[in-house]
Amino acid sequence: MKQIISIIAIVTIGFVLWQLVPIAMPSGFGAVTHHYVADGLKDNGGSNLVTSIVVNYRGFDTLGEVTVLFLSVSGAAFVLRRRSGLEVQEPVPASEIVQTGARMLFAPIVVFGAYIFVHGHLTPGGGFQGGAVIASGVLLLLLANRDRALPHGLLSWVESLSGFGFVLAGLAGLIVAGSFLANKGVLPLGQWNRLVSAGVIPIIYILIGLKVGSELSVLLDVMVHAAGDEEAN
Amino acid sequence: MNIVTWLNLVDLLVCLVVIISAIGAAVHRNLLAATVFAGVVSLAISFLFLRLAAPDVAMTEAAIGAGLSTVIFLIAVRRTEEVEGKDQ
Amino acid sequence: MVNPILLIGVPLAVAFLLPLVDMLGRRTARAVHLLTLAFELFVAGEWLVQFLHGAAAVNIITGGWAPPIGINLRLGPLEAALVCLAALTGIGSALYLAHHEEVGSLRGLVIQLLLVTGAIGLIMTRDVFNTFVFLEISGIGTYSIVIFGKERSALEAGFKYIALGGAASTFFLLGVAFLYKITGTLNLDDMIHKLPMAVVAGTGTVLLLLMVGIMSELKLFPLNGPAIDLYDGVEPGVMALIVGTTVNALFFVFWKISALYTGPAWAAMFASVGMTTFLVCNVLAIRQTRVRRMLGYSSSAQIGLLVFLVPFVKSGEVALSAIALLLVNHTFAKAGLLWLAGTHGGEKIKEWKGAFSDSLALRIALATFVLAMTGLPPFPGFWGKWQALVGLAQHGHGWWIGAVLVGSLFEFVYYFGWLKEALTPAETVPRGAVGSPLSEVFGSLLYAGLAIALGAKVLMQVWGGFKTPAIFLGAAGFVLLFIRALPERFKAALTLVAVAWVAWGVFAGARACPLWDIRGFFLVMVLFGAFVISVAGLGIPAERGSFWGLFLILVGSIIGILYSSSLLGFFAGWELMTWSSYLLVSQGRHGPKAGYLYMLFAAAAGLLVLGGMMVAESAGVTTLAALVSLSGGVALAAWGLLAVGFAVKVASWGAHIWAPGAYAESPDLFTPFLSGVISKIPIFGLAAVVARIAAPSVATAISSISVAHILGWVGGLTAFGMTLLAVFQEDMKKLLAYSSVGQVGYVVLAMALLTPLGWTAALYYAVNHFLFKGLLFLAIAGVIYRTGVRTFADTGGLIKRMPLSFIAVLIGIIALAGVPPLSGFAGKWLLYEALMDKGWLFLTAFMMLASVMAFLYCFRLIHSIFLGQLKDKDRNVREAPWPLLLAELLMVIPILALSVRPQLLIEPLQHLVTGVFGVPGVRFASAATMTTHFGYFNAAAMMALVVVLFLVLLFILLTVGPKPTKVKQLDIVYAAEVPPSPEELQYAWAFYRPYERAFAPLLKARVTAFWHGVVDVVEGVAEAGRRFYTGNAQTYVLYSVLFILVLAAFGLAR
Amino acid sequence: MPLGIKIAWSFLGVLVAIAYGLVIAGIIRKVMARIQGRIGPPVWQQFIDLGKVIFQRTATRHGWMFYLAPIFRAGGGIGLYLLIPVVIGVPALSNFSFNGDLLLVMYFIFFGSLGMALGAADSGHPHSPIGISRGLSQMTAYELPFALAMVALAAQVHSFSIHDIIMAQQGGILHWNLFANPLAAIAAFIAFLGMNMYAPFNIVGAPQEIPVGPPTEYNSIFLSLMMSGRAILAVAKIVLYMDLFLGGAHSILAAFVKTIIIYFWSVFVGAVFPRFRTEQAVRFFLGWPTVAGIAGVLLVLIR
Amino acid sequence: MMAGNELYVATGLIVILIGFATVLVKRNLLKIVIGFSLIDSGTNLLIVALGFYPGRTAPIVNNPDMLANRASLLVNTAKVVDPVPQALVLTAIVIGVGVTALMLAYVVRLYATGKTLDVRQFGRMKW
Repeated sequence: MKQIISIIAIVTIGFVLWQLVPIAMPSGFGAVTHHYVADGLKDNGGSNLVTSIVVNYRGFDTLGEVTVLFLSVSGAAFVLRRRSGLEVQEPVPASEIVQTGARMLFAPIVVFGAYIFVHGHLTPGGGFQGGAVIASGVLLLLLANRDRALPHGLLSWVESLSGFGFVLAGLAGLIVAGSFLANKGVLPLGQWNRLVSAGVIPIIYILIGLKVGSELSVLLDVMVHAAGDEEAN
Repeated sequence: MNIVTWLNLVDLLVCLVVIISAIGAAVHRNLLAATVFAGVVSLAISFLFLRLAAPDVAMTEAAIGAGLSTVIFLIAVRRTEEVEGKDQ
Repeated sequence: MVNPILLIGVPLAVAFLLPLVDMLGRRTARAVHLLTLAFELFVAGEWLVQFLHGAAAVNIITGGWAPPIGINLRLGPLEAALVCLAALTGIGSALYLAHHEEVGSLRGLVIQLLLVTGAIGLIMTRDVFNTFVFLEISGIGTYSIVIFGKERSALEAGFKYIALGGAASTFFLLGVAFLYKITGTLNLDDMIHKLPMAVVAGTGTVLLLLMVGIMSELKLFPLNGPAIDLYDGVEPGVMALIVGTTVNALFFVFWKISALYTGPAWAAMFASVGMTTFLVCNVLAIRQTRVRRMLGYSSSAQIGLLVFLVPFVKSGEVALSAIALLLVNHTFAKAGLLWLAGTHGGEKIKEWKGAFSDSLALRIALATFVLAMTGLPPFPGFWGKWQALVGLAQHGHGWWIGAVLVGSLFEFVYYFGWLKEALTPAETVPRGAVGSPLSEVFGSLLYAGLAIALGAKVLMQVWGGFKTPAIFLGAAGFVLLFIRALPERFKAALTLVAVAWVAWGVFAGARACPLWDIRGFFLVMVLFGAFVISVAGLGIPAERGSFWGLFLILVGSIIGILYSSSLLGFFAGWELMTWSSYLLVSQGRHGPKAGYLYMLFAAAAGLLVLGGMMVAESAGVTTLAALVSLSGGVALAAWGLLAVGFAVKVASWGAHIWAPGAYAESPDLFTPFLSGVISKIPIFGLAAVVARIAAPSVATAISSISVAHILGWVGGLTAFGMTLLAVFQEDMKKLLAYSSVGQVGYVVLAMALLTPLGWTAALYYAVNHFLFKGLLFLAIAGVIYRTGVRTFADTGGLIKRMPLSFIAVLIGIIALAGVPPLSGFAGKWLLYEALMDKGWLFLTAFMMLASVMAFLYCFRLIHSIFLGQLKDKDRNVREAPWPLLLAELLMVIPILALSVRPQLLIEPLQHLVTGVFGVPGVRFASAATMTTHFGYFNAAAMMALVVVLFLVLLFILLTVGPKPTKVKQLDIVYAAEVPPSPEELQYAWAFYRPYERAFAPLLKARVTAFWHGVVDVVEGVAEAGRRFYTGNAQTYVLYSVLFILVLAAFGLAR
Repeated sequence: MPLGIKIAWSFLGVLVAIAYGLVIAGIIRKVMARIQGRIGPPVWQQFIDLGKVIFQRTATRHGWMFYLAPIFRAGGGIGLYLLIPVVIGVPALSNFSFNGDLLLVMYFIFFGSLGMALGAADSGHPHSPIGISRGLSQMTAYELPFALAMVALAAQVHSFSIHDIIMAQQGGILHWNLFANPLAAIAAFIAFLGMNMYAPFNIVGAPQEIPVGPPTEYNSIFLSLMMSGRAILAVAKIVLYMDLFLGGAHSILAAFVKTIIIYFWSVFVGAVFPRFRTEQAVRFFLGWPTVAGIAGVLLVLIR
Repeated sequence: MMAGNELYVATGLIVILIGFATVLVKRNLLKIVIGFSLIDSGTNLLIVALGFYPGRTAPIVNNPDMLANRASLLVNTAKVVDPVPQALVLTAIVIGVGVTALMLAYVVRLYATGKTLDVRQFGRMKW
């Protein structure tokens, strides 16, 4: 009965939402968007406009987003903490090939992830994507070596300091340019399409990458080990 | 038929893949399979993101939506049940 | 000033660093956490002070870009206040949770801090998508922290909450994205500006999605299922944190975003959804047996009320401060209650018996929060509700006011039901704060203190400063509440001094205020009554330490009523009187149960009075004096509501069922005041409030009938019905209770005459009743104090042991019966003359019957206690303590004076009545003979006649015939048998059995059955209604979808 | 008229009224006996009884409240008598009636009963309170028709003054309230039966079952005062009825005739009907007599 | 041929609806989470499609002259798609994975306490 109502409700709401399709049709840019597109390069010196928006114009969102990730990882760890009645998973030893392969692949993967977020202001990709790539390296390690813990101390330091660094970068903007997370006026914007350009954007994006990478790694670790491995504290 | 039309056809096809996989994810009783279907949805969508001139989003969706998310799902499935109960 | 961005930046940085800080030790981490919150409080508080001194709100830009290019935040007075609240609650909860190992862990600390930060972000941000981000922070923070609680319950509740939250954030995100598409901006202010010009087909749907997203976060009906589970399942300290941070912030988000919603359709939607939530949740809360679940429903209801008010505030009809006060009030009280609930640990309401009986501060805090939650003064919610209702009234939203009042009544039902349990002494060792460290209860005490301080501040704006008698006595009482070490008799002496001091001040300044206007008249009665009670308190120690403090507060509140010239001041005093007397009633042995019933009816009376005042406000009337300007339907409605309200408060027939319990079970020391003084305040209300409105007439099928006449019959029925019931009581206090209510019925009847003579009769009768009923209750208090029993079957023959008490009762009942030569007859005489003068013939005869019936219980009272056979167990009973006798003497003297010279009272009344009607009530044919149109009466001559007859006959008795020998107690004519023991000889039980049989048809408890029926219906509705919350996560998500569809069906999706 | 002379006249009036009351009580006993086929006591038997109790050799008492019953009983009767004008136009026989109106009189009727109840209850004898319980119950019951009748009369005359009521009845027998408002009169006269506690409403004293109800423990001078009080109370009530319904009296002779008529009304009823139990009495008075009283008031309202 | 982005918008909507259907109809906790994941994906697709302009390129400036030349910058506004929805979705994806992870953690815990994934077994708190 409830399921029938549900289906009917979903179909009905489908019709309601269908009204929105015309709104979704292409229309001109608004003034704000126009500014982003027209002046994004001038403002921030990075060629990737999305990055400009994510890190500078709407950098505050991104700070929040990093917080969300931090919070949800903390939350998941909290939910899956010790004494939560979960069975400890028996470690299934991975095969020698996987273990060796994992160890060999880990470093290149991390380097690749770092590459992605270092170039975030120039090319597609950035902190999130790079962070995710790093996390996939960690996943590989986890798959290979379930019984051996990750370098928690290191992860913890990276996790904390990168987030703190993000806030510090914001505060630097506040102190130097009078506005939290400001870019213009804090560091020189540099030349177009250079690695070292776009002011603080690459720095922040690197921090984001580290933050996301470490967070996702911890998340994977938490999910895999759950009760077997207590939250850092 | 020019290239644009072809690409449009591909888009249509991918969209169909998205929808079918989504239905698969919704109905398949094997939770591992359903998870994989969900991953396919994400992957196909990340392709669509590319077509929507959103490489950044595409990368993110591929890495996080299709990759990481799926992995977490798989871990969760492994830690619980792999098959949906009969009356569920 | 500190840059407000740091309000978010600093806690974020600290949260990120906390895992590193924790390596230095958990204590350090906790300290850093607390320091951060203190920093927030300091910064926001500093800004708040600036804003209150008129500083403009500040805009904070981020990324170096002014809005709408960049994201901006705003800190204004509202924001600063909310941030302060969030920080304060954060501190309170942090201290509380520090005692709960797990949530006090590192992760717990991080999540707590981020919850506060998320809320601050929600409060300050002016960007729609940024709002979404902070919504997610708050949401995830909540999802994470709620896991702390009872394992499975918290898990279940948390999952449901995530599920609904997931749906909600999808709706919200879709709404934001489409709004961006429509307006081309994400900045809220920009969007508000651009949206009206950019409306396209489907905009309504987009707005609807956004709104449903917010509404389900706000836990409005029907989307509040998971939230209520959360309250139930999650550690209450955590919920307190969420209430103080997220809930407030979400409401503020709603407030900000609602600027996008223009037009009457949306306003109607907000109002309807809010009010539905308020009503439904309050009704459903009634049937809850679990404390925190009940609190959950209450929270939903309160937020519903706030949401309801938003469109009216937007339209300028209701003052913004109304919402602010209500929100602050809710935060204080709800967070405080949750902390207390956690400290106490009782999950079921039943487990709260004797709660915190070892901690005065916590008990005061609990009472404060319950009073604040139910919108009683002086707490902020009261003023907020008043402002809200005034705004609604002035713009013709009468039905909405009615709905608010009905919903509020339900609040009283469940909150005071809970308080009743808490006030009931526990049979076993009570649970409570045994050894709870100060830091755990710090938050509750802080919030209780803030609620009191804030409330008192507003009250003093309304009533005046410490120099006014009302505030002075209230403050003195409040101080006295906390003094535990002093003996009760000493506290009584302090009370005596305080009352005497105020009385001296009042009467010394009497030249300034005409004492013999209606206020002065009641003022004398109140102060005299309070004085007598304090004297009696020197003899009988109060049983509870809070007696005298509450008593002073009560007296202060009554004086506040009398002094008030505005409707608000009057009503504030009225409600203060309600709760302080309620708490005093609850101090009796079975007081909490009786007090609960008392409170319910008093609350209903208060809401009726409030409704009547709102009708007056709707006509622009704000002072008592301006009530005369009312006319037509407004006058009828105001008159009716106020009169019914006052009639309920005097326990008129139909609403009388609260009275016997409240009178009988209240502390013996308090009952004289309850019966003597408090029952007169509604009479003051009739005189000073209702009577100012020209009594309108109601057209009926036959002829139009004055509403005053109806009120007169209510009074008459009360007088008759209560007298009849009093006759059959087996409990001396219950007998006097029914008698009291009946006697006040006469007063109501006489007031309703609205003639000079009628008022003379009413006020004379009121004073007389105050004197003799106070006297009787005092004397009975002495008897109970000495014998320890209250039922007639357990006493008898006490005249031999307590002759002075006997004389007091004798004088009391003769005055009560209205038999010449004592003062009571003048009251009866005036009443009948007035009734006949008005032409209410049937009522005259009816009242004559009722008066004669009073003889039955009068005799019963004195006989069963003092006459007949002295019981063996009472052979060593001593006379009542001398202070009590002194108090009785203080009452006896005026009675005797009035018996000889009723003019002592009548003459001032002549002035008073002339002041009101322009003509005096009676005339004096000679110095001693009163005349009316109908008759005449010379009290002095009559007294002389009686005294002479008495002396002559006594002389005959003593001189004629043989000298009588005194015989022993059992030496009676007993058919030549040896009489059995005194216990068997005393004819005291079921004294009027034949009479009872004769009146059997009238005595069926119809009224009680009626109220039981009402209760059954309400509980039935609540019981059926709460099935709506099936407990299934999917159902709740389905509700959110259906909610959109329903609203779309109402045409909002355009 | 100087107060001293007035007091003297009143004192004389009281003595006469007591004697008259005792005589008619004797008459009623005689008549009742004859109706029941007995010879019955002599008419002056009441005087013999009174003398007997006064000169009893021993007297006993209980507590000090015990004294109150006779005083209140006699005081109530005398006071009531003193507040009612016996013969209009003769100041000496209008007593102290200018100090209070009908309302005062109505309340003074209770004065004696209540006082006696208080004193009697002090004796500790269970029969006293039982009798009081019955008496008070009955008192409230007849009060309703009585009050209705009084209200009707007062409304009719627009005064509670007994003088005004008498004056309004002058000018012929049809102006008597007995005929001017027969419904109120019916109510009042039925109430009268209960008020005097004559048969069939005499369960209070309840001869045969309980020795003598409230006065059970009394003897000697106590009892004699009570008997006197009872006698004058009866007379006072009859005089009141005469004033209210039979147009008062302009001479002592008229007063004598009219009071005898009223008295025999109650004797006649008492001889015909069996005694009511308390609850029956209560129900009875709240039934048709009340309806009659209401109708009497309506009659006034319609006029 | 459709010239706009209806296809993507429609696909996004349908995925959202399928996700909702899963959440409402399926009783398996994991399936419900999968449903939410589908809703997220659909929403993201929908939002990116909102900012799509057929025929335009990704919002990346690939001509250095633009810095100097205001006019060509303005031309650029007609060449690239709207970057804002992309930025929003970037954020939304990360938030989505966070929420999903938390939900899964809940599911794992619920399973540990109840040894079942049937959502009906977790409705003991009600009314």
